[in-house]
Amino acid sequence: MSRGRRPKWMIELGKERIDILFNLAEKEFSQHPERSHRYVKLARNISTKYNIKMSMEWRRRFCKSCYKFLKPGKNSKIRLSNGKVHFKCLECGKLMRLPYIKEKKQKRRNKIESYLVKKRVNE
Amino acid sequence: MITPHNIFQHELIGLTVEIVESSHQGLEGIKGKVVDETRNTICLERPDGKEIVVAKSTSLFHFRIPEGLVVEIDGKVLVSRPEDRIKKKFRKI
Amino acid sequence: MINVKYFDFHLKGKKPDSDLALINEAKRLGYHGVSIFYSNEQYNLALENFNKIINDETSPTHLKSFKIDDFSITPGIIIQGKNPHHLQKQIRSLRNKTNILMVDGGDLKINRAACENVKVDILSRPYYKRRDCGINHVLSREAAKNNVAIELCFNDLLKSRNSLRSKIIAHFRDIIKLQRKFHFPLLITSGARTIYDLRTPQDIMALYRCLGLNKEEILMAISVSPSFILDYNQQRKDMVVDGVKIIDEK
Amino acid sequence: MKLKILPPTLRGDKRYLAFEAISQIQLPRDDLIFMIWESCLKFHGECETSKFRLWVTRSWDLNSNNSKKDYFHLKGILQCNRGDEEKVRGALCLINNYKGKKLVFHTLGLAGTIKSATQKFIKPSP
Repeated sequence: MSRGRRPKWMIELGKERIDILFNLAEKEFSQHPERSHRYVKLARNISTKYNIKMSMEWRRRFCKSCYKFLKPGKNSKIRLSNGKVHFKCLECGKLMRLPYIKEKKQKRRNKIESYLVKKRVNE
Repeated sequence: MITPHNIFQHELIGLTVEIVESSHQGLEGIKGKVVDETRNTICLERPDGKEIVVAKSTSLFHFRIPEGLVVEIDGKVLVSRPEDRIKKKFRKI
Repeated sequence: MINVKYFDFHLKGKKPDSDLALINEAKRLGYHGVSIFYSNEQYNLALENFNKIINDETSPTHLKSFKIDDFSITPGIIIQGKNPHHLQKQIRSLRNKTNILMVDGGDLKINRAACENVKVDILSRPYYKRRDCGINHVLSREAAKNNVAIELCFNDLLKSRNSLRSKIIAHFRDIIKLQRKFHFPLLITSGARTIYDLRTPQDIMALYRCLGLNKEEILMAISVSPSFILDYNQQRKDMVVDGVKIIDEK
Repeated sequence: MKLKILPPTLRGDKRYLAFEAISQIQLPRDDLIFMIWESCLKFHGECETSKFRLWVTRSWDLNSNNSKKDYFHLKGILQCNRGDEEKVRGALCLINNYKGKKLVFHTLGLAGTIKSATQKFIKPSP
């Protein structure tokens, strides 16, 4: 069955549904953790069936192997080491590494601009 | 945004719902927030925290949308896996 | 029978005064509701003069059904399509103008197009000018799925004689046989043009009993399915899809 | 466009009635049909005849060799609904004249198919 491209309104609907699901998972995590794991699974189903990329903020909030919802400090550890962000899922112990070069470059550019602005102000 | 026109394709989890009619008399009149959804059932969390699993195809639901509108949906319309509901085709009345 | 309401669903509307005579006669005979059918052009005209007579201009004109002390009158539109495509166009444009939409059967293509269309309410006289009854198991399954009512018109029996009348009765029997198998809504109407074509509900029930219909089926045809059509069309404007309905929040 | 015929379970079941007609005048097909329908209608009335599903399938003319005789001999097959053959047979034998000319109908027999009706009653194969 050819999957092909889904119509536009379907993809919009899928995106909205994924956002709703993750927001709910965020809220529900403190009382009912197993519900938010279930929400992550549902969100993943939608994103795989309709070929929708999850937004950056949500992609980091669930474990890639055991698909559990990760809340920093509760069941996941986030560290920076040699240019990468390490997400460690405490449920299954998986380590996910993500480079953050874009953010570094952005930081350097901001620093240069602030110097330039200061110099112009002094003259 | 959830509108009456795409509520049956949209996410049902998180909406408050009331069961109006059902083949199982005990379920009629129950209110609650939808917590979980599978192909044939909806899991409701009652205000007092108890969870009830309700079959979709045998009852009539009143969903309350965030903006306050109430939509009456026949359970038979919702019978499909949550991710398949988006692409399910319906007959325009 | 507690509060069984009798409906006569197909009266042919021509001039305003003759329609009024028809309505009063139907009311006297014991009917609880009536629906008069006009062609597309005369419909608006009829709507205005109904408004003038009954609600004397107080209520807005877009009202589509009227009540004189719980005797309900609903004007409707009857469509003759030349070919399926032309029929679909007419249905799309006329659906939200009226409460009841009826398609005049007779041509096979029209019968099929009408049965497959959810927006159509009644397919009237599929056997008109035909040697067979106009519908078969394929059409009746579609009619059941889309809730299209098939109408048996009493006027055809009245106006015909001898072999033509017995052929029409044979078509009635075929439609009844199909209805028993596929359970599409059946409708028994008078199709009256003048007051001389109207009969009391009990007479019509007696006549159709000897055509092979039993009591419950006739009651279904005269009172249950017409009232279902009326209620269904009331909610049609806030029905989004087949099972979904918007309720004005409390 | 033709309607698809009904499935066998819904299609009415038929019986074929072979008959012969001896008349003083030539009987074309549509006169034959008119006469049979007339007699059934007069005898049983419209409501009953609508049950019979009458249909004259074929009629054969058998007076080519004896042209000098003063009567015309004709055989034919009439299709009717199973279960109502007696009523149709009764109505057939009540026919006695048509446009002032004398006429008689004999039913030769009943059969379930056209083929067996022709073989048994109309053209007995040697």
